[in-house]
Amino acid sequence: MEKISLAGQLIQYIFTGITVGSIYAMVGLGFNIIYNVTEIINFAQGEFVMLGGLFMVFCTATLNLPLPVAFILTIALVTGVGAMMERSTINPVKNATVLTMIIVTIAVSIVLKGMAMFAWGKDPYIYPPFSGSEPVFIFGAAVQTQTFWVLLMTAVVVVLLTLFFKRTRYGKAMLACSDNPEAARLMGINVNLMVLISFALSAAIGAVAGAVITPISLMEYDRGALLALKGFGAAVLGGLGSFYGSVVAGILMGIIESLCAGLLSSGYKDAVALILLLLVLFIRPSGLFGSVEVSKIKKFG
Amino acid sequence: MQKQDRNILVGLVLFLAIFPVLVMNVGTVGHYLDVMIFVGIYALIAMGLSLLMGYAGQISLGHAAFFGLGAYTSGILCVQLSLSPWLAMGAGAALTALIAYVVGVPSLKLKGHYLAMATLGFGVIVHIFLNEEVALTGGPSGFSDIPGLKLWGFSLDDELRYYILVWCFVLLALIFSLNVIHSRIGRALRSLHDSEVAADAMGVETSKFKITIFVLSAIYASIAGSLYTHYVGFLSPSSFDLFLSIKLVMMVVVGGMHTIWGALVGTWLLTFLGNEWLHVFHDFDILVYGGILLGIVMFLPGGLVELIPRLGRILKRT
Amino acid sequence: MNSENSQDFFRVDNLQKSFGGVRALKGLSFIVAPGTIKAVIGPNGAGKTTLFNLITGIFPPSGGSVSLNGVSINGRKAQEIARMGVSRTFQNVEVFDRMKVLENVMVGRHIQSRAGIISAGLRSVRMRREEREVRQSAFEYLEFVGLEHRAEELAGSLPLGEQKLLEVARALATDPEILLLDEPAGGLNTRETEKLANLIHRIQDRGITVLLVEHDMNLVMDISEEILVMNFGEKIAEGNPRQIKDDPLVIQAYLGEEVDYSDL
Amino acid sequence: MKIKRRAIWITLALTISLAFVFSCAKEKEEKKATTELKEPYKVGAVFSVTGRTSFLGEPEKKTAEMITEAINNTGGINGHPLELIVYDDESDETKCVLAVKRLIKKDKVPVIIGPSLSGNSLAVVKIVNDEKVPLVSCAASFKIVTPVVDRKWVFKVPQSDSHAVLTIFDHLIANGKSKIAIMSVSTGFGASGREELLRLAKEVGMEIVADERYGPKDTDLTAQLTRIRGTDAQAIVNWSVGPTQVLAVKNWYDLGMTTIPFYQSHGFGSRKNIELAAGAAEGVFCPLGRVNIPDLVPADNPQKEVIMAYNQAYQAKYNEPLSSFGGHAWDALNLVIDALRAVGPDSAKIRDYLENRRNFVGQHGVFNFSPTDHNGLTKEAFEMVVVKDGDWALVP
Repeated sequence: MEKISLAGQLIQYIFTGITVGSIYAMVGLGFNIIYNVTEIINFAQGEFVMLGGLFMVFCTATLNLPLPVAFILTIALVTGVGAMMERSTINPVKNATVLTMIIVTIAVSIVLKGMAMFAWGKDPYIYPPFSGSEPVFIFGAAVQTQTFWVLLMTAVVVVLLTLFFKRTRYGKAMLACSDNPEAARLMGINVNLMVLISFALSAAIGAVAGAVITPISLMEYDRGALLALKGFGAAVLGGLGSFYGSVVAGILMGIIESLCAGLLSSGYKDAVALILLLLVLFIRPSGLFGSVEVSKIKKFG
Repeated sequence: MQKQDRNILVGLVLFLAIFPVLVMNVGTVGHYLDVMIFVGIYALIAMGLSLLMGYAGQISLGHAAFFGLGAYTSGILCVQLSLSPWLAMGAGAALTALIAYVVGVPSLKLKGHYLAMATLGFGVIVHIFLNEEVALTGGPSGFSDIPGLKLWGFSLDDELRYYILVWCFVLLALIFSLNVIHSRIGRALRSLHDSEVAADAMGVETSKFKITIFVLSAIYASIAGSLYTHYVGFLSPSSFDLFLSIKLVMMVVVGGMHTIWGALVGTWLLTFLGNEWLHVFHDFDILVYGGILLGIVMFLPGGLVELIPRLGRILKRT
Repeated sequence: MNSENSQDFFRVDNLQKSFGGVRALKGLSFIVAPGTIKAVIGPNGAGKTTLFNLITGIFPPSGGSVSLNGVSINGRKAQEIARMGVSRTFQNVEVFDRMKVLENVMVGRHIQSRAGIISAGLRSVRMRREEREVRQSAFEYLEFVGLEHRAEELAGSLPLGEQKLLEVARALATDPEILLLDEPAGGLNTRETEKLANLIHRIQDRGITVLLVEHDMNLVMDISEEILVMNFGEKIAEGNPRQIKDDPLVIQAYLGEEVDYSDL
Repeated sequence: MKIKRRAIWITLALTISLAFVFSCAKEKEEKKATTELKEPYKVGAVFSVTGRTSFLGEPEKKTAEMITEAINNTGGINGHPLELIVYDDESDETKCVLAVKRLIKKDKVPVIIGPSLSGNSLAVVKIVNDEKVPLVSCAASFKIVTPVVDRKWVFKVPQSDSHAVLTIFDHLIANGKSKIAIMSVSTGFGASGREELLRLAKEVGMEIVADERYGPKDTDLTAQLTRIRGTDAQAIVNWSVGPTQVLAVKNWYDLGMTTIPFYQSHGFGSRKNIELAAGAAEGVFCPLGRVNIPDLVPADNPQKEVIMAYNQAYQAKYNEPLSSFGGHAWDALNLVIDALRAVGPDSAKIRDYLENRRNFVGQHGVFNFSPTDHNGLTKEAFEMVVVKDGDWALVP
């Protein structure tokens, strides 16, 4: 076959980067929703993605459900897991420091991982892409059709989230909680419920990410932690609390990684992305789009 | 040192002295001495983290990196330059301190989750470095045949001797830490927790002490790394990954991060749970481990050390 | 103490501060003569606490300057200002709750001691001597404010009045040239206030200049040599207690309220 | 709130105690099965049953347990039942060190099989040498048994990476290819393969035009492959295990790079991988031990019989396809049983026996150990196979 031109390579890298980055972005969004309401960084976020992929396997391969039904059922199931997690582990704990709550989420992620191991074993799983497995060629770059599904779903998630927070009563109430939980409580907002919704919503987004990425990248029970790390990176780089920030930062991280793997050194690609992240933090201590003032108000530890 | 601390310390030393006698001749627990060596090694790191988290109020998700830097410096200097292991340990500590300082100055300006991310990122970068610099570190396959430690011609290769050595280090670090806690530095750090404005108004140099403690904790981790290297005799990057960093933080939190004793309790419990006691559960162990952890952090947010006064009260009542 | 030129001891020049668009201080100037007691009074929101926060470096001024012994201190970090000899107490008590009373005062001795991490960790001879001295002098400051019997208790467990005294002891422990007391009598009963007046006099006797913000007019009139009256971030009067009592502007500032000194 | 709290406590306590009782019962049951007349022979095993490389340890553990059960049902070793003690090192070196020490100190086993990983094996080499307990490793790196003078008590059964690399190079040279791109995962397995690829390429005059790496949990390898597309590589050799090797094949296929032949390491030896690649693996070459391709082994091959027997027994018991890693456990445990049968449970005698064992027919080859070779295999232990119609086929 012919050698690919440099331009073709670049396009390929960017497409790959956007695809992978979209997943980081969605994980980052999940982090942000919970963080905004509770200030907790939910380290089980990666497990939601893992569960999204594996529940899809269960729905499509085991139950033989048609794709759209399986997709919706998966989201519903993972949302349930998220809600259950909040009710059983976050809600009962009162007066704990934020750090303790983070450790709680780490413990939950271990438990979820263990459960997934029992349900699905340790092998990776895959199911066919949503629409055909033949790649499309754009300027010499081969793009899997599933990539478009990933991009589409990211866009849908972002649009729906925006509508939710701008237009609905619950969304507005959640934003109020994020600004000042005490004031929100005084205004008669059920903060308890908002926390529950934030976990359910994050789980749902994680499920979408898991469901669309599995046909590209496979999925197995212990994939969650690394995805959580990247997503956390995206959330912090974008500035905690900023939804658009984490989307932009997630995609940016994906592209940097991919360009670095292609042009510099594939072994150091994660390191380069992280070094850039650290440099950004040292120069702008609240991330690219984070507000310095907000980060000062938030309590920690 | 406070009287209470001194009493606990004496109790600990007695326990450490009796422990080998108790377990060594009992077949089913004879290898507990080995586990205790690893408890000691991890306790050394956890104590530094406890100072950092409980007293300086800073989180680090990158301490496995300092552990790894100490271990690798020791290993590389001993094998490639045939340096004395003790010198290498010192060199490792010095190098780690330097790196901790360089990383600490910009990082400790960050707050909360941003600091967590920065230290986490640093840890992952070091891990990648250990993986990729094959010529220097042996890469993912690691490198082996690192010599053991010797002291005045005595080879410290049997468990009992190494147990004594490791726990001597732990006790020294413990006493050092307790002294620091009860000095003007410890007071300054504690005052910071209660009221940062007031501490500032008293002239306490907040950022200077945060960095000092960060560097101190890195040095503890580095020495732990050197002790690990010479005991296991083999190094590979997978022993120094992000998950170890997280586990170390969990040890501190599970034990109770507001006192340095919590770090010892947490390390002891998690090491024995992870390496020993959960084996009876076979494949279930990950679930049980997660469950125990969850139970402790949910119901004892102050850590296991919270139980001790409670137990005391119950005992008094009966 | 440098008293050659009393104009230069402590000087505030055209000090300004705005938060967002709100101007909390609009160019305030005054001096404090060494060894005196000066009070700052004014209705709530007049900018008194803001003034203290600017002097002690909690936030930087938007304009103007503060100087001590001719050296400018504005814009420096709070810790540096403390080292230069300015110490303070807080309106909403800021004791270190979870530390013992004595330890609280020992933190006050922080800048007067120097043990680094190594000598602290190794408990070197020098460090132990220093630690003894710190403990000793901290105890003396506790005795000075009359809290020695509480030395081993947790600061958070003290009643408010004693916490205020503790703050004074802690502030004195830094060996300040000028001590800023932010509403020291707030929440105290009459007897406690009397003791406080006595304490402030004794502080003055040690050669320490005192600048205080206070609402209790009896106390202010009783102890201060000079009074500065503020309203809406501006100085409206300055002088000795007698002058202030008769100043029409001061009375006007409190218009609508009874002109009763205890309520001023 | 109070009641809720108590409920959670109780559930937690119940779960834990139930699990405890369950596992104790399980242990007892196992014990019962092995109480026979004569004193049991103990064999220790350390596998990575859980953790990031559980795909190695799980079939190994299953295989070892299956063999133990079979031998105890047929009268044991010279009448002694075999007691297999398996510990899981969770793919973690520290845990592996502790597990091996526990086997030696607590369980007092005369011989140990495993660990599954090269890194873990290297981490315990010093211990078994000091304690003088023979260890038959199930990990591939040649470092585990080189230099033999320092590794007197250590043996290993998997083929070395160099054997696989040489088999691939032979095939490349036979097809007139001289420029290759290599890809490797940054784990012990990948790094060891990469080292051998770079070293042996020099020896046989193969030019390496790209040397790409990736992490074991990477979700996409398109960037690495695209970079290779920009070179004039005539073939790609990928060295990894786990999901990334499927990912590599899928991305290679999706990028339309099928005109550049793709070689996998011997870690690809599981049919599951072909299934996961869903058609993308067609035409992929890989060197495999014969145990992976029982049906393809010619009837006259000495290994045919043992391979067919193992294959049938494993499928019957676990109802899942065989992986080559289970074969390593088979080789290790059967070598040990062979030694126990001959010399009894004496560490030194077992070591000497193993060192001089010739013509041992195993799953991964015919072993010929010697005082200078504690692996006992050559590159003949591999067959080059190709994926054809969703299954393995011998390369003609």
